Amino acid sequence: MKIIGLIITVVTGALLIYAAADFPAWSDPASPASTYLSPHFIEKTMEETSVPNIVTAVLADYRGFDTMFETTVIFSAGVVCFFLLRISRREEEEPETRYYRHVLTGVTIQLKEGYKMPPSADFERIDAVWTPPDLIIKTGCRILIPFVQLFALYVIAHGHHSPGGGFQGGVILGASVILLAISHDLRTAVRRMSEKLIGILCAVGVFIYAGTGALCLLLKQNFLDYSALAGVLHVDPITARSHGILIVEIGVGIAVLATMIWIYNNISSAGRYRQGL
Amino acid sequence: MSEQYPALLVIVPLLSALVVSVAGWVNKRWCFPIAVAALSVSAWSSVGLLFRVLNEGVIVYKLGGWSPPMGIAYYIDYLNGLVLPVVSIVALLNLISSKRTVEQQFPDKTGPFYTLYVLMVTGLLGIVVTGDAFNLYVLLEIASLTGYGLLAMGEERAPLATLNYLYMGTIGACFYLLGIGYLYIVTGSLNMVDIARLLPPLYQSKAVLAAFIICMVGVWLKMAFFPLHAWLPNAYTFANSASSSLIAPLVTKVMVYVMIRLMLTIFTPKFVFNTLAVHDAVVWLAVIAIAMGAVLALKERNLKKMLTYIVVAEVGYMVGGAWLGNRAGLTGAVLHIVNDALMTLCVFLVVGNIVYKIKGYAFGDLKGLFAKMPFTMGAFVIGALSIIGVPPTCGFFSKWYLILGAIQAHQYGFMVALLFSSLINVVLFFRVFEIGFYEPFSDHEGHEHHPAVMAEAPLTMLVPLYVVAISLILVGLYTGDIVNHIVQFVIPKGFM
Amino acid sequence: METITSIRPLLAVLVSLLIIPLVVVSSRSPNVRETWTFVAAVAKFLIVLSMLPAILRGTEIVYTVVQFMPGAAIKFRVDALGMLFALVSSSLWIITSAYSIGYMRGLKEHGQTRYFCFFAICLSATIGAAFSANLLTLYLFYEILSLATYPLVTHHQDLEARSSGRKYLLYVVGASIGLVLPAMLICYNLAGTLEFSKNGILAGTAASPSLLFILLFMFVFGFAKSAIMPMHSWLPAAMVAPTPVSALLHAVAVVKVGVFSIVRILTGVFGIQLLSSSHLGMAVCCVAAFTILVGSFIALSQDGLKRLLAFSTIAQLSYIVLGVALLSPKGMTGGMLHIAMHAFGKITLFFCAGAIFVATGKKNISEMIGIGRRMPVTMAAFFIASLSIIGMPPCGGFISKWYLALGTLQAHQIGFLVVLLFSSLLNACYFIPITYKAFFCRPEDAMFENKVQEAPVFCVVPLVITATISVILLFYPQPFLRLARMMVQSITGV
Amino acid sequence: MTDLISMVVAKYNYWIYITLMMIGLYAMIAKNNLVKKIVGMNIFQTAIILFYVSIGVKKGATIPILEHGHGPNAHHVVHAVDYINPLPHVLMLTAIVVGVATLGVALALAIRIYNNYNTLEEDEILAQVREK
Repeated sequence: MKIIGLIITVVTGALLIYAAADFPAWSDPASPASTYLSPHFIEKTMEETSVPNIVTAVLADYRGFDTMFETTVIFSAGVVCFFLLRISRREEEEPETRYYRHVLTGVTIQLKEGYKMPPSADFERIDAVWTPPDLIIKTGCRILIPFVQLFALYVIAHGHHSPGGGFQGGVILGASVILLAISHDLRTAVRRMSEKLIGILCAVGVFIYAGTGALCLLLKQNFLDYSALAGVLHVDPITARSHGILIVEIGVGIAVLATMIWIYNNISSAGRYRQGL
Repeated sequence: MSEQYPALLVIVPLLSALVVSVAGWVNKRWCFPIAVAALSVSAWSSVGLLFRVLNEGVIVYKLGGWSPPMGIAYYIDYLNGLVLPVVSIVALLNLISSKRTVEQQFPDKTGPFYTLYVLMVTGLLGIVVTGDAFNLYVLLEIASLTGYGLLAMGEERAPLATLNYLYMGTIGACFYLLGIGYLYIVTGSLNMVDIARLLPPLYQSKAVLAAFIICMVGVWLKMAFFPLHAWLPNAYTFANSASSSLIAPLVTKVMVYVMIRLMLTIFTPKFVFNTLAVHDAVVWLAVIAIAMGAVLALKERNLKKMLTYIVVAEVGYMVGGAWLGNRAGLTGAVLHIVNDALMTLCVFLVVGNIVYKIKGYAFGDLKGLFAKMPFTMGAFVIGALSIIGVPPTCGFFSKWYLILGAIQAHQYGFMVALLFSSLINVVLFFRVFEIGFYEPFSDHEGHEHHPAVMAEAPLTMLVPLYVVAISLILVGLYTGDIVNHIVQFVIPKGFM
Repeated sequence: METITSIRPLLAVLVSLLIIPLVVVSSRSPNVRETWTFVAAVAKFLIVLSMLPAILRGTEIVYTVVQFMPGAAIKFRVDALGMLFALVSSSLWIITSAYSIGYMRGLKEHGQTRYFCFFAICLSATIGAAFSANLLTLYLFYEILSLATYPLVTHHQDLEARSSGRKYLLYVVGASIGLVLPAMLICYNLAGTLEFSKNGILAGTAASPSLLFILLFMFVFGFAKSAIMPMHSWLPAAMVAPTPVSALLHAVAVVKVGVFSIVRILTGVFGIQLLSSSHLGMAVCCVAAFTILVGSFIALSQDGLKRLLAFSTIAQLSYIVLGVALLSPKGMTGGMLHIAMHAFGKITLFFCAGAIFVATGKKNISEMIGIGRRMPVTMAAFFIASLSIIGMPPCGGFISKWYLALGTLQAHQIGFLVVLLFSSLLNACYFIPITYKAFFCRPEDAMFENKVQEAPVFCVVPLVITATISVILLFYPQPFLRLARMMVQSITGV
Repeated sequence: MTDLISMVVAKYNYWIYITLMMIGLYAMIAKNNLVKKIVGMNIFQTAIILFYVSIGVKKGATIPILEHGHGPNAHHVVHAVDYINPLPHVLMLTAIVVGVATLGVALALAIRIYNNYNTLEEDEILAQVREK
């Protein structure tokens, strides 16, 4: 296999190197890629969409259709991970002994099979492999998480004027929740954002994007033609495009946030939603 | 409404997939009806589009209102006008048929299953309808990712087979992406029509040559063209039957469509057949693909795996036909996309029915099947005859064009390969028929028969199966119309 | 030539397909089921018959179902030869249906519904082949017939049936896909059409003689149903089928479709001009003559009655090919006429073999000594039919042999005349002893000492009818002779 | 010689991406461990991202975000030469996302495989499959 791999690699590499001879040199301003479409984007974006960040404008408007499917890719990855890994309650074997921890005192009690815990807010369910989170990490993260989230919102909202946007912001938001799961445990994170909520949020995020597009369609324009929203938003068509971009960026943010957490939850616990692989 | 068909075609299933996903959390019983409704709208739009293409010619739909090459546009011409209804109708029929199987195999995960199913169909439809080379890549990834998810839910070996598919599929898709990058670097455009307009002065460029080779290899990986087929048989065999009967008929065929699109629209036949002149070599590769597919299928003692090798051989048919470089060959290849999708669906639906009732698909499980499931096996016979290429089923007519193309191109090796594979198919299918028909053997006189208990699949599985089986014959009978009104316009003027 | 467009050819093909659902639905009440078969058979015969006057007037009936591409369509054209063949097979289906009832019920066979369904499909395909106007349609019905016969051949569903079924498929389907299909496409590529024409579609194309030679033999061997050696060995193997199947399909429908296809190829695709100028006709004659002699010799050594009949059929089929390939008007007339004459004779023989099996369970000739005492009617019919096959008066076979012999003289091929006469002698050698022993030898089997005890009436009546027809055909060979002459006249102009 | 060197230097971005890509491809084909293959796959994808992004670079240009897009100075003329090509960035955002999604699915599959066979070495798994 190694020899085959080597041969394939060398042949492919040779082909690619051979082709590179006809490429324009690096950072050549006169290359076709830089002279054919990009000048239009750079010079006309402001007029046509009123968004100074050209990448955002191209991403969410000129090529907004790509981006919608990009969000769908993320969404489908989330669904696939859930579909493949999640062990349904019916199949899941409950461990013979379960552990509950009194939150305030830290006293852990063990329940044998057949016994039940009366519902109580004072006790939390923990896993057999549970170790108490380190106090410094726990507290540090608790302090950090709100700021991380605030920054994420800024990244989403300020995508029009600076590097950022729905994907970046969504990932940071998702990371904040994943940080919680790492610094505490998975059960804590899931208590904050339940599985059902995440699953629905994923779909809702993509739905905001695609739904905005479909709304344009209902308003007698082509799909994703945000200028159709001008009538609804009471602005001129150019500004409507800018607003439309913001709306879909929010959708992207929600979808990415939820999917990141969903994938993490499923993969880190192999679908059991318990601590430890 | 009809001017929005191109958008509805893709958007309705996408939105519905999201709704299905939410419904999976709220009330599972809504998932199936929503999915069926969504795919019905798709099927309706695709048929509507086909008729619009027939009346008006090429349709351009600008997404976001941006005109190409700035924005993304959909181009619907005769080629994808023909393939779209096939994809959407095959998916719809299989969806209806899959209801019982899904409930049987993963009762808790019907929500995510239907979500992935509808998303996959969205991806496939998007691949076919799009006119933007990069958009095609994104949709290809949607179709692939959801496909991995669907295929991996199966027997014990399914995840490993799917992971291998994922490696291969990712390499394939990345090669395609790289090829598009090469085209972008020399032309600056991503729109297929625009690239084709900019390319002719660059035909001698090494970068264009490399782009073509890389794109082709990528697409061949995805369609399991021999010798890049190794991932396909296991991935399709071990998957659950509802998924394999969606993916086996459609994915390879859609990738063949992409190949033809690359050859005809982006690179143009002038480049492919005149500047490059490697088509003889590719046809010989197809010959080997067909022969190996047939021989490997002969080795299998397992119905589903045998069928997957037939899929590999059929890919060879289409690639070979497209690369023959003449009108008849290309007509055969395009026609075979339609026909092969239908006949593969037919035989895989049969396998689905068998698995649903018998819980197995090895040859040993098929004993006495003609008595147990006469209707399923009846449809199987029709599907098998079509794959063998017996008139008046549709398989005969695409084979007719392919062989005619081979004769006109003086590629007698390809002709012999087609005939050889037909003969092997006779052996393959009659071997299955024999097991279903004779075993368990009756006594010498053949009069004493244990009364076999009929255990036929439910009606929701039989009706779609028979729709497909009958369509095999109808498509065969109307081949003349399909060719005269649609396929002949696919082929560029001036093409031999 | 005048042509009429009419849907009747299509109706004639479809009528037996349409009753299949009815047969399936009424599978629980056999009498109703068999009534449907009769209805279809009679309807089919009447439809065919209704076209006869027009054909005799010299017109042709044409109907195009679908056109795929220029020159290739599913299209029917009823001409004299097709009419001749359709008349023979549709009339014999009625008789065979009656016989089937007697045979299948007499033996309490399983799967009778399946049996009648596939029988109906076979007849549709046969009529379709008879009426096809081009090679594509002919191929289509040829293939359908091959596949629809398979469940009938393997009706018993045991090991023996399976191996015979394999052999049958290998020869018949294998040859048609492997040889006929490419040959047909090469023809289409050369001529641009597949429509049979009077002068042959390959005449005037740029095909080289060696290509023509290859094509011709791809067709002759590819239509393996005609059982020309070396493609013959499926036919004896297929005798495991129930006797009515052997009778109608392996004496009339299936094998005659093979021969009929070869006749169409010779006359409609190559054309006699091309065949005689390139001496290809002679090559076919030699192959046919070889088959006639070898087939007859092998038949001499057979003990199984049905196997004997099978080898006899192999030889007789080649008479037809020989007659047509002689390319002389009389020879062609004789060949075409032999389609009808042999059909009535051979089906009687098979009916007799089946009747003996139903009544006594005997399959081998050596066990049938003295059987004439128990089954006089059957054996009398057997005698008459064997006379017809040998080609002796007072039976119809005499006429066709007479024409064939004249044909060899007309073509100045004395060698083939010798072959014909010698093979008739061989025919006599293997048929006459059977009858002789049946009537005039002392039975070895005690069972034949009893008084007359024939097979069920449904078995006996059909064989009496066909035997009678065999005799009548000598004195009144119309309309078959007239049809054959019309066909020959339209091809050769003589 | 100097030509060759100048050509090599002028196009060094391509050499880097080709090298990276081939490392990834080799790992995917030759490695035995399923997760190492996944790592190779990621290197492979990243190489392509590098390739695309390097297309967008333009000498003397800055990131494609217009300064003073709104406000008092908004109506100055924008020159295309001042900003790098935004399109490859957009495309690569998509490719990154696809890469992440593929990675997620691949890991999910690897976990399923590990649950079934208790190993991620391909030859060991195949040996187990053959035993059955």
